[in-house]
Amino acid sequence: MTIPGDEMFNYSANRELESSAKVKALEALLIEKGVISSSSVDKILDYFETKMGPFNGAKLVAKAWKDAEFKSLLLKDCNAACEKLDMPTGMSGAEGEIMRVAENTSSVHNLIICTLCSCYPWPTLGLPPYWFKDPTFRARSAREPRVVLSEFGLDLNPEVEIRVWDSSGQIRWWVLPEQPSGTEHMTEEELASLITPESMMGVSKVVL
Amino acid sequence: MTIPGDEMFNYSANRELESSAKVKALEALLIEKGVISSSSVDKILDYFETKMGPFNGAKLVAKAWKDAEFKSLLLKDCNAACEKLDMPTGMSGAEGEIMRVAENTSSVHNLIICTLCSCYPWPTLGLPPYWFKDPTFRARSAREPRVVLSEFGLDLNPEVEIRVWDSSGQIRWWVLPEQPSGTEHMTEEELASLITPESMMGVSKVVL
Amino acid sequence: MKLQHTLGGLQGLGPVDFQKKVFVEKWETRIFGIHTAMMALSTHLENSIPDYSMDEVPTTFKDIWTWADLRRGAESISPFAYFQFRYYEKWLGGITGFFLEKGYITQEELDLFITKYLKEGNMEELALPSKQEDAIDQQIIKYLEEGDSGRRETSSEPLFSEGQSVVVKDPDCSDHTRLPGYLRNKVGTIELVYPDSYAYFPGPSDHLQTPQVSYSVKFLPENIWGKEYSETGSVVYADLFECYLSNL
Amino acid sequence: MKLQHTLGGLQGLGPVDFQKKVFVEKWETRIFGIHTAMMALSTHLENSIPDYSMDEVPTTFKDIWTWADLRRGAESISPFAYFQFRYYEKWLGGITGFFLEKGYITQEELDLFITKYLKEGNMEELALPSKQEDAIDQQIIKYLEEGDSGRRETSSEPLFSEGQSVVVKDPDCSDHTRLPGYLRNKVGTIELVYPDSYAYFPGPSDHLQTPQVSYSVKFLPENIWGKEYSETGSVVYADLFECYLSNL
Repeated sequence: MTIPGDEMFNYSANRELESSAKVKALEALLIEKGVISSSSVDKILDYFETKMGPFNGAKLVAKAWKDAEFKSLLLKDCNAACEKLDMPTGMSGAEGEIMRVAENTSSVHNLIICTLCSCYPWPTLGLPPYWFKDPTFRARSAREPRVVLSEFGLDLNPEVEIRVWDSSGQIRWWVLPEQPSGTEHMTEEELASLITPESMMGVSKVVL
Repeated sequence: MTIPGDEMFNYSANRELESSAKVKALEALLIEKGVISSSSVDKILDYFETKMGPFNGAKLVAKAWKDAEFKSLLLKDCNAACEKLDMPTGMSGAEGEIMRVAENTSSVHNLIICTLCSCYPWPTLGLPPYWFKDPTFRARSAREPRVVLSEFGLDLNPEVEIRVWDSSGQIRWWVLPEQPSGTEHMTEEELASLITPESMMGVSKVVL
Repeated sequence: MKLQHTLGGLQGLGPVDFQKKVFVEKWETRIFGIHTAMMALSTHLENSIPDYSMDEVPTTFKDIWTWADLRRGAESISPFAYFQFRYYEKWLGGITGFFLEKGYITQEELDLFITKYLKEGNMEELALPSKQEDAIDQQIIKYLEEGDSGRRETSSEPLFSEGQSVVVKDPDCSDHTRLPGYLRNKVGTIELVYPDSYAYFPGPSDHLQTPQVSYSVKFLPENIWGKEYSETGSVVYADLFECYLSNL
Repeated sequence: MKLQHTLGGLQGLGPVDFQKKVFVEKWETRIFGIHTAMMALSTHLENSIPDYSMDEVPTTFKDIWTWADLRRGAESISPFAYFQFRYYEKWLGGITGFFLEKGYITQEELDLFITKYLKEGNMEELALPSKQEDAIDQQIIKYLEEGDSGRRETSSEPLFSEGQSVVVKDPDCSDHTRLPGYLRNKVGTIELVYPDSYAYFPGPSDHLQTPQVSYSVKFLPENIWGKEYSETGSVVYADLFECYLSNL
């Protein structure tokens, strides 16, 4: 028996085609009716491709690793820290109005989840990947974070405390990962290139 | 957008055909392997068509309406009451080992549900109809029985207390419905013909 | 908690499908029959109250099969997929899985037969293999007629008495449970202490194979759903094994 | 309780699908864009902290649209069907439903376009109508850059203080909530009283449009899942509005 849940990312071509036609019809009608402009959607997509994405978070993390004073500020007031660096306009914009950062250490590992939906810090991390939106992830990570992390390939030492942050309110949380050893000599740009969105939500570590 | 839930009783012909072939293959293999006999399934289906069905419950209810002493016994010990009447062998058999009856009156209406699965008193009522197995019925009847009954077409007076019996343990519950007025002159056979499985589970009344 | 164990009270649902048929497709009757035959041929019946001589029944079925086993199989699907299957589709999935897992049949054999039947079409007309074994059918009818009562002689004094308030426990998730999820942690009143003790079938249902006192427990809607609960004039009764209850 | 509001802790699930893509189909980008445009054009922004002049934006959109409205639409499907849809399919359903319900578009128009596009095939290549309105796009970018902060000046003293134990309330089911179901009735400790007050968007989310104190609340797994809980060495923090908390 085929379990429909297994098809999550493999629906029938027909189903995708219908959604495709439906969303195109909707967008066309909204343009014709003057609800949105013909370039509105493209402008929005471009904004997240070029201005707001995980490259911003990576830049902040790399800076924090190199600069202890900046790191304190980032942990104390993420939005203020963003203003200190040469970041794009809008770091306190949509879905980043109030951001907070949880710091991973050798004894504490932070995991950000949103069991109600998919709250995500857009300015620093861009848009949420599918795993974060997966109902199974949302259900299981609240109750058995260690098992879930291990399925993600992250086996934490049993002594490490896991702190799960459920983004149920107005704060958008993300993680300051640990700097991997052997990277002390790297430049901020080099460090930033190692940093994945997954490491900034706590489902993986930054590795060299 | 088609909601798959809406297709509950209207799956694609292909899906039904596959289930059909699969169950036939399974039965054939079980016969060949000597797990069951080639007539086992037919014998079981015949048993529920001819010996155990809602006609048994209807007979007990009709008798109880005509005979107050029998009614007391039925309410006190349903299995003992079954022995008193000329019923088929097996009234305390599978899924009827311990049965209890809840009596509807002008001030109390009983509704039998099974939120965990579909426990049902086989000897007196036969096999459960689909509505009883419907997850929506099971979920809603526990919390808003009055609304659910009203959707079934049964609008109860607000003064009538609804008692919901969740068949979570070893007792198989069913309902002694109220005798409709105007039927006092009828014979037991005539009365029995009015009595539906739905009335003996409490989602409808017996009507003339 | 599994969603399948805590359906009661779930909100945001649509109307009930008031389908009165027992089976909506012909094939469903067959899987019901197969399940019932398995119940009747389960080895645990040797120890049941009716005088079953399971050793003498000429079946190759040598396992325990009860409602609990059916539920374990049918409810093992992720709840996110569970509701995409009709009632007897889940039975078909669970039962087929059991026979494959236990080695009674192989996937190859099954696929061969399925392909053959699909090719021949008009499935209802196709004959099943003929291998009559009257003694199997006799045991099946005997089981239907004599059942498998869970009632046992009282072996212990009831911990709770009628009229007493109790709190429902919240035990760990299991393959199959007889404790409806919506009653966990809720306060009810003992309406009736059932005479004798009851056991549930052996197998994957909490620890219910131990005979124990069981109770009819009465719950007020406001104690289940909270004060905001809008539907008045109703009350819920559930039959609960003693192991599920504790003192208030 | 809606299942969609109480996913946390549900058991009997399979493995997580570790799909790292943000969109798995091209069409999903478009519905994301439409939703975000609606957020940026919502009439309630007139009263937001950034200086939006919604009256001057030449859009025909004259409604409130926030996350809460999206969730109401997407979560209004029966939970038994909900999980048969991929994330953005639910957005597509909810948003289309909104525009139909409010009369911005009709079913006939929609069907006409869908049929036309399906007939022409190769959807990605087909051009959209050209009707450029720069002032709309400017407002959208302004919204993305300036956002819609829920932070307000503190107007009341916090009811709870750091280190204090609190019990989470169990309010009635609503179209959309910011209270995760698995925390209802559970005991936690105030970890942090956030400075200032917070409001949630206007619309169908409990009564969160009233600015109020909010807290980071710490929960021990044994206080959420019970003593039998097997995974040790973890703790859950949730950001909860004051209206969801009460004294122990």
